[in-house]
This record gives sequence, C-alpha cells and structure tokens, in this order.
Amino acid sequence: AADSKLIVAMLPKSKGNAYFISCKAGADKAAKELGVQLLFDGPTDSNAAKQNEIVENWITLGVDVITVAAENKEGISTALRKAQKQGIKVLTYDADAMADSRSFFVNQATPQGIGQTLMDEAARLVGEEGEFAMIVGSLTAANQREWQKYVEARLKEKFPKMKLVAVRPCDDLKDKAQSESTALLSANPKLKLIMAICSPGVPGAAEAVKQAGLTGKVKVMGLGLPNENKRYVHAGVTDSVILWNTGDLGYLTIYAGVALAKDELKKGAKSFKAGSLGTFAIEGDNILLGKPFIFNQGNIDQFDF
Amino acid sequence: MSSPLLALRQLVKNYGGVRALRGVDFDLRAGEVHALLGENGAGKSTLIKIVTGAHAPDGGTITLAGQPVANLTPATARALGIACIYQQPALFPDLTVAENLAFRLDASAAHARVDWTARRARATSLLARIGAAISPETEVRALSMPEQQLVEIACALGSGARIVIMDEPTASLTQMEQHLLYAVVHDLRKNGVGVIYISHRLEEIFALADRVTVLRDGQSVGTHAVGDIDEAALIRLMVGREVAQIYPPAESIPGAPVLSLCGVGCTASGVHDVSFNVRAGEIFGLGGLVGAGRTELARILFGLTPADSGQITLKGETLHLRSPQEAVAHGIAYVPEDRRRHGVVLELPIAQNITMAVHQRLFPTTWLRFGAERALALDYIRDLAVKCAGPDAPGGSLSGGNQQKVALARWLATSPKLLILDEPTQGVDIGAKSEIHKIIRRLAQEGLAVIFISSDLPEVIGMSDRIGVMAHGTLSTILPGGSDPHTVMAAALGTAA
Amino acid sequence: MKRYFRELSVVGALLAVLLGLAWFAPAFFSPQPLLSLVTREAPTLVVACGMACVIITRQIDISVGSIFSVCSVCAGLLVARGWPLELVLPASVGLGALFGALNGFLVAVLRLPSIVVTLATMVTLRQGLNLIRQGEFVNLPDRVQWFGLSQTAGQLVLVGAALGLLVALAWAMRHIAAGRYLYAVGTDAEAARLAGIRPQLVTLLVFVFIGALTGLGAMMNLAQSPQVQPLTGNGLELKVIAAVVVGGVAISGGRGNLWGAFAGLLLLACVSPALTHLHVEAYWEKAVQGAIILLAVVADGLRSRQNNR
Amino acid sequence: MSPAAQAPAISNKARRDWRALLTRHEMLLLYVLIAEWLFFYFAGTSTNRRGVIVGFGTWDRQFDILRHSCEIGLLALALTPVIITAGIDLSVGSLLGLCAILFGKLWHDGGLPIPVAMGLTLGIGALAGALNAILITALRLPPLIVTLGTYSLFRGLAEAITRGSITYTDFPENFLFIGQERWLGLPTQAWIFISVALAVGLLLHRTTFGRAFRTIGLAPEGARYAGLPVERRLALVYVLAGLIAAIAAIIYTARLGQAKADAGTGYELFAITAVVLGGTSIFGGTGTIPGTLLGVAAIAVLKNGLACLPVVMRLNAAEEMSGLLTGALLLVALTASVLPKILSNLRPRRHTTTQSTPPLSP
Ligand SMILES: Nc1ncnc2c1ncn2[C@@H]1O[C@H](COP(=O)(O)OP(=O)(O)OP(=O)(O)O)[C@@H](O)[C@H]1O
Ligand SMILES: Nc1ncnc2c1ncn2[C@@H]1O[C@H](COP(=O)(O)OP(=O)(O)OP(=O)(O)O)[C@@H](O)[C@H]1O
Ligand SMILES: [Mg+2]
Ligand SMILES: [Mg+2]
Repeated sequence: AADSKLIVAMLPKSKGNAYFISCKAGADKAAKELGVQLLFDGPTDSNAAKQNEIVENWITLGVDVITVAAENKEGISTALRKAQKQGIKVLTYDADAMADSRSFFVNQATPQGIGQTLMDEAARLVGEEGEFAMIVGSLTAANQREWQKYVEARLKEKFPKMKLVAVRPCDDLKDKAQSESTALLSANPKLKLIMAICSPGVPGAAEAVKQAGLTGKVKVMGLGLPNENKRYVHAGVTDSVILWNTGDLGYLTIYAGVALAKDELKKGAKSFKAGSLGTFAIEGDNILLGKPFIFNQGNIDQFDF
Repeated sequence: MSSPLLALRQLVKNYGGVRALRGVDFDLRAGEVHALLGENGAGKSTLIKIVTGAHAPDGGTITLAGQPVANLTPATARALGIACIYQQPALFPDLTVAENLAFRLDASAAHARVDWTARRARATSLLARIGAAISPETEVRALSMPEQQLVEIACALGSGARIVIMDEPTASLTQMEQHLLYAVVHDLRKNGVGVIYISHRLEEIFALADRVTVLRDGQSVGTHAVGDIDEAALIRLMVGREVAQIYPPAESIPGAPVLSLCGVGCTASGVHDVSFNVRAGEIFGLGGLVGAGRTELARILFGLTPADSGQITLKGETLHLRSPQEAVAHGIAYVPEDRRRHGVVLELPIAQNITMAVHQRLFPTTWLRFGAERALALDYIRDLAVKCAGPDAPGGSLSGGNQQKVALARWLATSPKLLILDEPTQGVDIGAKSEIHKIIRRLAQEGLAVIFISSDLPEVIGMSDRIGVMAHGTLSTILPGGSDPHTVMAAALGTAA
Repeated sequence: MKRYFRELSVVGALLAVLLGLAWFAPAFFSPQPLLSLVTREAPTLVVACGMACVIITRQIDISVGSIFSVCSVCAGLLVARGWPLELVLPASVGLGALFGALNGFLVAVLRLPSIVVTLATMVTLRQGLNLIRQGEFVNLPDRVQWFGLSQTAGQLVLVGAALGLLVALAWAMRHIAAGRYLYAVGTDAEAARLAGIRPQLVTLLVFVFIGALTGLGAMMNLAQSPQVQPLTGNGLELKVIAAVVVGGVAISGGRGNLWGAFAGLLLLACVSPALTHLHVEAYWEKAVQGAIILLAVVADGLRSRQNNR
Repeated sequence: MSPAAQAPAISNKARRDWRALLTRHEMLLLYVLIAEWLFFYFAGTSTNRRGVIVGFGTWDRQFDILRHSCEIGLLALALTPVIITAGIDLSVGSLLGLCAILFGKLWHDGGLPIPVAMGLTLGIGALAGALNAILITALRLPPLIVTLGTYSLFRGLAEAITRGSITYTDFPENFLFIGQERWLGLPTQAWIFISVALAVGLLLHRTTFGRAFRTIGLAPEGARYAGLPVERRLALVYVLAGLIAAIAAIIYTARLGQAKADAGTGYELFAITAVVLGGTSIFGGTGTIPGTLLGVAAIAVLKNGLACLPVVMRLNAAEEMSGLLTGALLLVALTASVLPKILSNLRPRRHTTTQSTPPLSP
C-alpha cells in the first residue's frame, strides 16, 4: 500500500497515432483533476496481439481500472473478462469489446456515425456528385475497415451520383500517402475529392493535391489532428478535418473509469457528470460523448493538439 | 655485382603449429633466373608470400638491393618492384582480364582516375606479347585454368618489376603455352630482372634457371649453379634419402578386377577416353603433372561431376554415378586432395569427422549413439595411430598428417570396395607420410582396391603396383610399379622418352 | 552487351511496364504528377546508391531505414529551431555518417556479421526514436520546402541532384580507383589484400558512405514537405535492398552496378502507381512486389545455371 | 597406442570441458537471464492498494510471459536449424500471417472441421517452406534474397486473399482453449511449444539430421565430399521452418481468437534476434536449441519485466525500451563473443594467416 492513488490504465489502439495522443491529453487532464495515476500504453502499430499482452500485464500489475480501445473485439475480450474476475473495472472507449467483458462503453460515435459523418461531409464538399478516392492506414486495420464499410454503405444509400473509385493504403506513412494520392490524381482525372481516414493520410493527400496544383479543385478531407493539418486548412487545400473532440473522449473515459472504481457509477444509471464537461447521457451501457467534431478554417486555430 | 637484388636471412614462419620456414637464406641477383625447388610443403610458397608482403615473417630479415625492409605489405612490395604469379591464381573472377591486370600492375591512389582505354590497350598488348588469344574484355571466371595462368604471366611481364616471382606457373599449362612462358622469362632476364622460379619439373629448371636453391622441410639445403649439378643430385637434395627404400613392398598378388573404366569422359571437366581397371588388393597409382586431370577423374568416379561418356563398372555392376551419395552407396570412397576444405571439417570433433560417411550404418534409426560413435572413433584413432587429445578434439587441432589420417579413417569406416586417395601425403611430414604409406599398403593387402593419386613422382612409383600416367585429361599409358622415373615423367609430359 | 544482360533485362522489364502503361493508362505520363512521383523516389535513389556499394562490397545494411528516420527528425528539429539549411545539411549527413561509422567499426574492425550488426542498430535506433518522439510530427518553417524555390524548380533540383549523384557515383564506381576497390573487396577480400588494397578500411568507409548518403537522402526528403513524420524511414531498408538486388547487384558481392540498381528501383517504384492507374485493387500490391523480386532472382539463377553448364 | 595411455589425456580434457561449460555462451546467457529475472522480481513487484501482490513476481505474470513468447519462440525454433546451415528465412513472419488466414478461411468459408483445417494449414506451411527450399537448393539462390521475395509474396497473398479486410473470428471454445486456457498447470500452447522445442532439439542434437545441418553450415563442400545429401537436408530445414510457422499461426489464431492478414508482422526480426542472442552463429555451424530458448526467454523477460517497472510505466514506453535494450543486448553479446579473439589478436606475435593489418617488423 505504498501508493494509495487509484491506478487507471488506458489502452489506445496505437500509441503513435495522433488521434490517441490527443486522447491522452484529455485523459491526463482528468487524471490530474481526480488525483489518480494514469498508465497509458499501447502498441506502436495497431496490433491486436500486443494489446492483449499489455492488458494481461496490467492485470498482474493490479491496476484498478482498465480502459480499452479494442483493436479486435474477440481477442481482447478474454483478457478483459479475466481482469473483471480479478476485481478490475473495465471500460471500453473508441472501439467496443464484447458487452459482457466490460461495464460501460464510452461511445464517442459509433463507427456508423463516423462513416456517415465522413460521407455526408464529403458529399457536401463536392455537391453530392463526382468521383472520390480513399486513403487508409493499412488494409488490415480493423477500425478503419469498419469506418470504410459505413462510408460505402452511406454512399450507396444516399449519394447515387458519387463514386468511390479507389482505396489505397499508406502504411501509416505520410510520404506514402502523398505518393499514392499523386498516382490517384493522375489516374483519375475526374477525381473530386480525397478522403483520408488515417491521420498521417490527410496531410499526405493534401501535399499531393497542393503539388499537383489542384488546390480547391480536388478537395481533401478526412480524420486527423488539427496541428498536423492547420497549414493545409489555412492554405485552402484541406477543407475539413473530422475528429471527435478526442481530448474530451479521453477526459470522459477517465472520469467514468474513476467513478466506476469508486462505485459512483453503477449499471442502469441514466446520466453521468464528468467534471468540467458537464453531464452526459447514458443509453443502456453506452455513455454517449456526442457528435464528431468538424475542424475547418473557421475554428481550427482554437485547438492545439 | 655489388649487393644482390634480394637477400633473405634466417626467415622463420610458423602457421599455428606448422613450422613452414625454419631459418631460410636466399639470394637473388639482377638478371638471373633463380629456381626454388623442394617437395610439397617444403615451404616454397610460404617464402614467396613473405617476399610479396602477403604474410609477415615470424623472424629474419629481408634486404632489397642493400636496403633492409621491414613491414612489407602487398602494396609496399609492389612499390618496391616485386611482382608475383601466385600458385593459386589470385585473380578476381568477376572482373575482366583488363581490370585484373590493372589491379596487379597499378599502384594508383584511391582517388586516381581509371583509364579504361589505356587499361584495355595495355592488356591487349601484354596478352599479345605473350601470344595469348584472350580478349581483355572477358571476365576471368569465363577463362579456363591455363588461360588464367596466362593472365598471371601477363601480369608478371607487364609489372616492370625488378623482381618477378613465379610459383609453379606451368602447373596447368599445355606445351604450347609453356613455350610462351619460356619466352617471357628469357625476355625478363635480358632486361636485368631477377626471376624466382618455382617448379616441380626438373627439365624446366635445367632449361631456364641459372641457379637453383633446394628447400627441405622449411630449410635451405643448398644453392647451386645449374651447370654444376645433375638431376639425380637435385632429387637427392630434395628428398634427402634414397627413394626406393622407404616404401612398403607388396606381398600378395592382386585378385579379380574391382573397377573397370571404359572410355570414360566428362566434357565439363576436360577428362576424356580413360580406360583401365583396378584389381582387388592392388594399388593403382595415378601419376602426372599437376592439372593433368587426375582429380577430375576421381571426381567423376565419386559422382561429383557425373561422366557423360564411357562406362564405369564396379564388381560387374555398371554404374551411373550422379552424386557422392550414390558412389558411397556402391562402396566407393574418396579422400579428396584439399584436406582443409573437403577432407576434414576443422571445427567438428574428430569422432564426428570419422563417422560422417557412415551415419546410415552406425545410426540406422537416425538416432545418434554417442557411445558407439566414440567407440568407432577410438578404434580408428588407435588403429591409424592418430595423435590427438581424444575423439572430442576438433579436427583443426591436428597436424596435417593426422588430419589426413582422420580423413582416411572416415572412409575406411565405410568398408569400401574401392578407395581413391588424392594426394594423401601432400603437406604431410616425412614420419606421418611413411605411416600413411604403410596403412595404404596394409589396406591393399587386406584386399581393397586402391587408386593412389600423387604428384610426388618417387612416391607414386614406389607405392603403386601399376602406374597410370595421365596427361592432358586422358590416360596416356600404364606402367608397372617401380618403373624408371624418367619413363614416367616422359609419359606425363606427353613426349616420348 | 552480354556482360550487362542482367541490367538490360531489368531495363527491358521496366520498359515493358512503361509501354503497358502508355497503352492502357497514358495519364500516367502527365508531366506534373510524374515529376512529383519521381521526386518522391529521389531520396530512395540516393540511399539505394549507397546500398549498392555496400552489397557490392559483400556486406549488407538493414539499418538505413532507422538512420533515415533519425536524421530526418534531427534535421527537422534543427530547422525548426532556426538553423539555416546550409548548416543542417552537413549536420544531417554527418549524423548519418556517424551511425554508418558505428556499423562499419563493428563490421570491419570487430569482424561481426553485418546483417546482425545492422539489425541491432536498426532496432535500437528505431525504438530510441519512438521513445523520444512518440510518433509526433515535426512541423517545419515554410522556407524549408523546396529550399525556398518554386515547387517545380525545387523538384527539378532534387531530381537533378539525385540523378547527378547517381551519374557521378556510377562514373566513379567505374572510373575512379576507389570505386574498383569495392568490387575487388566484394569479389575476394584476400586477393584484394594481395593486390595492395586494405579490405577492412574499404568496408569501414563503405558503411560511413551509406550512412552519409542516408543523411543526405533524409535532407532531400525533408525538403519535400512541410512536416517530418518520425516513421518516415520505416521499410526503407527492404525497399532499397530489393531494388538493388532486382537491379542485378549480387548479394554475394562483386557484381552489379548503380545503373542496374536504378532500373530496379524504378521498376519496383512503378508497381504501386501502375496498379493505381490500371485500377487494380491495392491488396495485390505486396504480392506483385514479391513476385517481381522472386522472378528477378529466379531468372538470374536459371541463367547462371545455364552458364555453369 | 593403448587405451590406458590415452585415458589421462581424455580425463584431463574432461576437466577442462567442465570449466569451458561454465563459460559457454549458453551459460553466460543463463546468468544474464537470472540477473534480469531477479532484477525485475525485486524492482517490478509490489503490493497494490488492496494489499495484493502484483507485478512481475506473480505466477500469473510468469505464465503470461510464457504464453506470449510461444509464437516468436516457435519461429526462433524454426530458424535455428536454418541459421545453423548458414541460411536465413525472412519469410516466417509473413508465412505465419498467410497460414493464419488460410486456416481461418478453410474453417470459416470452407466449412471444414477445425482438426482438418489445422492439418491442411500445416500442409500449406510445409508447402510454402518447400517453395523456399526449391528456389534455394535447386536454383542455388541465396536464401536471403529468396526469402526476402517470399516475405513480400506471402504477406501479399494473405492480404490479397482477405482483400485486407476479412477477419475470421468466432472460433469455437475448444479451439480457443489452445491459446487462452491452461492445461495441466501451464498455458495450453506452452505444451505445444515445449513439444516442438523438444522435437527440434532432438532432431538437431540427437539425430544424424542435426549432424548434417551443422556440417553443411560449417563446410557445404566438405559435406558434399562426405557423401551427405546436402540438397535434401537443406530443403528439409526450410520445409520444417514452414511447418513450424504454420503451427505458430494456429497458436496465434487461438490466442487472439482471430485470423487476420497482419498476423505475425515483424516477428521474423524478433525470432532472428533471439536465435543470434542464443549463440547461433549467423555464419552457420554452431548453435543449440537450449541457447535459442534462453535467447527467447531473455528477450521475453526483458520485454515483460520492463512493462512492470514503475519508471517505465510512467514513461509509457515499455515497448520502445524493450526494443532499445534488446538491440543493445544483441550488440553487447556479439561484441563479447569476439572480444577474446580481438584481445588475443592484439598480442604482439601472431600466427594467424589471414590478418590484414600491416605486419609487425621482424
Ligand atoms: N595458410 C596456412 N595455414 C596453415 N598451414 C599452412 C598454410 N599455408 C601453408 N601451410 C603449411 O606450411 C607448409 C609449407 O607450405 P608451402 O605452401 O609453403 O609449401 P610449398 O613448398 O609451396 O608446397 P607445394 O609444392 O605443395 O606448393 C606446409 O606444411 C603447409 O601445409
Ligand atoms: N580441359 C580443362 N578445361 C578446364 N579446366 C581444366 C581442364 N583441365 C584441367 N582443368 C582444371 O585444372 C585444375 C587442375 O586439374 P586436376 O585437379 O584434375 O589436375 P590433377 O592432375 O589432379 O592435379 P593436382 O595435382 O592439382 O591434383 C582443375 O581445377 C580443373 O578443373
Ligand atoms: Mg606451393
Ligand atoms: Mg589433383
């Protein structure tokens, strides 16, 4: 009992990913406010096997709360159940695991919500017609595959005049995203928009469009971080960058986790108050963060992460 | 003549335990051809490597034109005007002839410009001067052994060196190319160059050299003007003993033929039309000059380079050997000439080296039986009197002769029908040599058919029941054991005696 | 001609791909995108030149990707801190050379196998960088991109620099004595020693050289975009090794040249955009890359078998 | 020579062997492992808020370490014979991925029962190994390049077959048992790992096959001249590597409950590192299975132990630190292995023949 602080562990899908870095910023803030110790660790690349290893390590470390953005629903759940059996509280955020392996899911937006927002925003940018292409991190990253699936579903359902002409991977490398986008631009002269759903992809695509001299003619949008995209947004290359307020996601997750550990948050609760962010609705076992956030020229300078 | 071009005093060189040179003195004058003579392993090549800076001596002094030199490296040796044709061509197989010549001839700075036109021109003229029909643009790997040797000779010619060393330059040359070489040597001598000439062929020495120094067991046993000494005296100096005495005599009469060759040949290795047979209990010697194709023939018989013509019959069964495994399965054993690369795996224990070829018989279930292995190894260690710390000592810890015994033991363990020995006593000291001779004779006595390849003329004459002499890839004649060395040499040279 | 069969066959394959593209997807040849694509390969080409030298010397260096990343990030941080490019360039080259010297020391002086040594330095550098940067981008001031030139001018400068380097090195490999030393050492270090070359020194220097070129490549990459991603060199080692080998440089040393490596690099670099232009699904890319590498080595193997017959 | 005359020499030798044994690479590695373990035991174990002992020094943690090392351990076992023959196989990690998704596909899309799918997967692994083997032995191509090609090819096929996206999940409980539960006190897959280690160990150290591998690694030509079937033995080594990669793929799938095209990415590097750390020479000829196991253990303990250290946890850098330290450990081990030779070379009089530094004056 050397250190009587609560220990809350937070597992991102991939540690280097800017998305989760910003998430951690919010989490750090919450941890400070609540006076708990935050462990933040994850694979450097999205890797289900490593996630399991980290969770199991935390179990033997005897942390109080484990919060997880699951790379793989099935794989991680066994480990999470094991954690629960040892009296560790388990929350998921960003991407859910099996319902019985955690108490709550902090739902920042369902993959469906993300897919829809991405597609709707894309459609809005190009006036609901024309060709577009996607840049993904890797062909095997599960969350991105899911977002892509809902993007395509929304496309089919809502925007018959738009066409997804290609999906190219960039291995989470900005430089590769740029080469891929360059090739996409010349291979598809009618291309209206590039949508990048991994954070290095957005600046990569933007740089390609800029170099091709197509600024404004081909729109760039996607999931990314304000700081990585500011210069392109200001230059008018990138139109919108979509993100949940990931800082808030981290903040809310930590608050919920601590409340859970202190038995202040119980099954069946209808709402939850998280520090300075105010109250959030709970639907079943989903704590809802709210809609994704869209950064554009008007608001991007207000954020620094 | 004031001071000699090159003076070596009390040179000592050890390779691990082997004492290759034990205090050699040697002089070379300008404008002379000084032959260096000695048995295999006498230390000739070692001496040369010290003069060219390839190896550092462990003791002694080198004086060049009166100036003592220390810290000789290949680069400084070249700068001092020493050029060499190594026994094993030290050429770069991936590079062209022109470039190989340049590497050997130019001591340019690292940043110097390479003038390809000049290189080609020089290569063309050098090759033309020695009369070789080789394009300077061919890669050396595409050249035959004799052609590579010609390139080496061109190096020597073009070096403009004060001292040119030739280590068995004629080893793999044909008659015609030999004459080209002689012309080069004469040319060099005329220009005041000092030539050190190493050869096992005595007639060459008499034709070319002014003086001759004989090395024996790492020591110089005398320097003579060529006019003052005859062949017999030279051989006595080299061997230091009477030739005939030391070979164990045959005591039984050979039995039925074990191996018969009929017109065997292999285009890839240049062997053709070889026919002879070997009988049980017989030692069939294969003599000839280095490069005559004896090893290649042995490789054919061992399935390493499959024959593409003729017929090989072993105990009445016609064989089509395509791999060593097949040869071993048929009871053929081959102790190769390159002991360190092929004969013994230096890093492995003696026991494993001995049992390597009998895995299937010794370990029928593929499970190793260490006890049985050790017992077998100990048997042979005792039987062949291998001097070692035990069966677990690595092969590399043995002296050359004992390594050779281990290589022999490996094949004896297979209880072969035919044993091929390729230079089994090369680089082996006198004592071990006669032990090996006794073992071979004993094996023959026990009914084994033995093919005995040796470049050591007295040895092959003394050991063999019959001697097949090879020249230029084929068997030129078969002579009875104990024949006159001159007859054998004449057959080896392909000239009538 | 026969001597350059291998290089020519790669060039042939490259031409076939380009012809196919000209037929089925002429848009590939629109000048601006093509220039952008080629510019992106310029740093890779520089590193590939170094790799060709290393492999010709019968060594290998799999730490170039990590060195590339480290140099990129360090150079980026220096630039962001306001250092002038004239100082950052030598700093980056020097840093790369330093890492190369470490590899070279371990390989040449301690005589450790280069594949293991550079594996160890690769892992160490990569993880060290991860530890310090945690994946965070380095944002660069605007003056850096294209060295303050216009985009096209900048791209032309970079491509020109890479090609110039290639030509100069290819020339030097053939026409300067030191270049020939690499071949000599790679073919037979002992024979090289007998010919008066110092193989250990050559080995050490060739590692320093590839390190320096990697540092240079990192700078050429830095100049192409306003941000540096710490992962930027990931996978670079396999890319350049594959390119060099496909281009006919023998892994056993002593054979091959930079032009072949260049053709190999272009061939492999073409695959991805070609698939995009031919509208082939992206998931075939790695398989096609692997097949090309295998085809190249198999063709080589078959040919050398024939020659040995 | 009589046996009696030889006896003293041999027993003398045995005594020297005993001292040599204690300073063997494997023993040194064992000391490192023990030191590592003790360090983490004391620095990485603590009592938590609820008074429970947690961290490195718990049985759970030890079992987890074992569980997590099985796949890389298997690949290291596969690579040990390969490297002993002076070869290399870079494709094992990619093959793990390919086998994993083919296993998933056979079971899920093919509707085959799990055991049949397993059997077929092992066959596929062996076949893929055979592809390497054919290219390496029949065409005499360098293993590094061949397996660099198949490294890309196998991963590429895995992606192409699943179009990158398909993930096979919902495996039955009794299959997941292999990867997630314990059997007879140990994680189930540990038993498979131990069996494979035993099998490869026996093959390598107790059969004529292992003898042949070593001989080929030390002297390929010498092996040919000794009548050993060099090509067949080499082929066997690569086929075996493929087979073991397939076993690793099945265990991986069972541990995660999913089969996806990215399975095993980068594992080959860890496996090679473990093998080399374990004392196998990359030039071939030497190396042992105990050494490899110790190498795997040293890396696994380092990696997992670091994750239990408070200071590393605060830095959120377990993975980076372990990568960093593994690389450093490898460099140190390599340098240590040549240090005696270097030091003896520095002595003034030298008898070696291949030194290329300028000779000293006589
Ligand atoms: N690199 C080496 N390592 C160990 N021993 C060696 C080495 N080179 C030569 N020897 C040994 O040194 C002795 C002298 O060898 P050297 O090559 O000088 O003989 P040689 O007179 O040239 O014989 P040959 O006529 O066969 O060429 C031999 O016993 C040989 O085995
Ligand atoms: N006609 C030929 N064409 C190509 N190479 C040849 C030819 N004849 C001989 N050689 C090569 O010359 C070398 C010497 O030949 P080989 O070893 O058969 O001769 P040897 O009589 O056994 O002499 P040694 O005393 O060296 O054993 C071999 O490497 C062989 O490949
Ligand atoms: Mg000699
Ligand atoms: Mg011979």
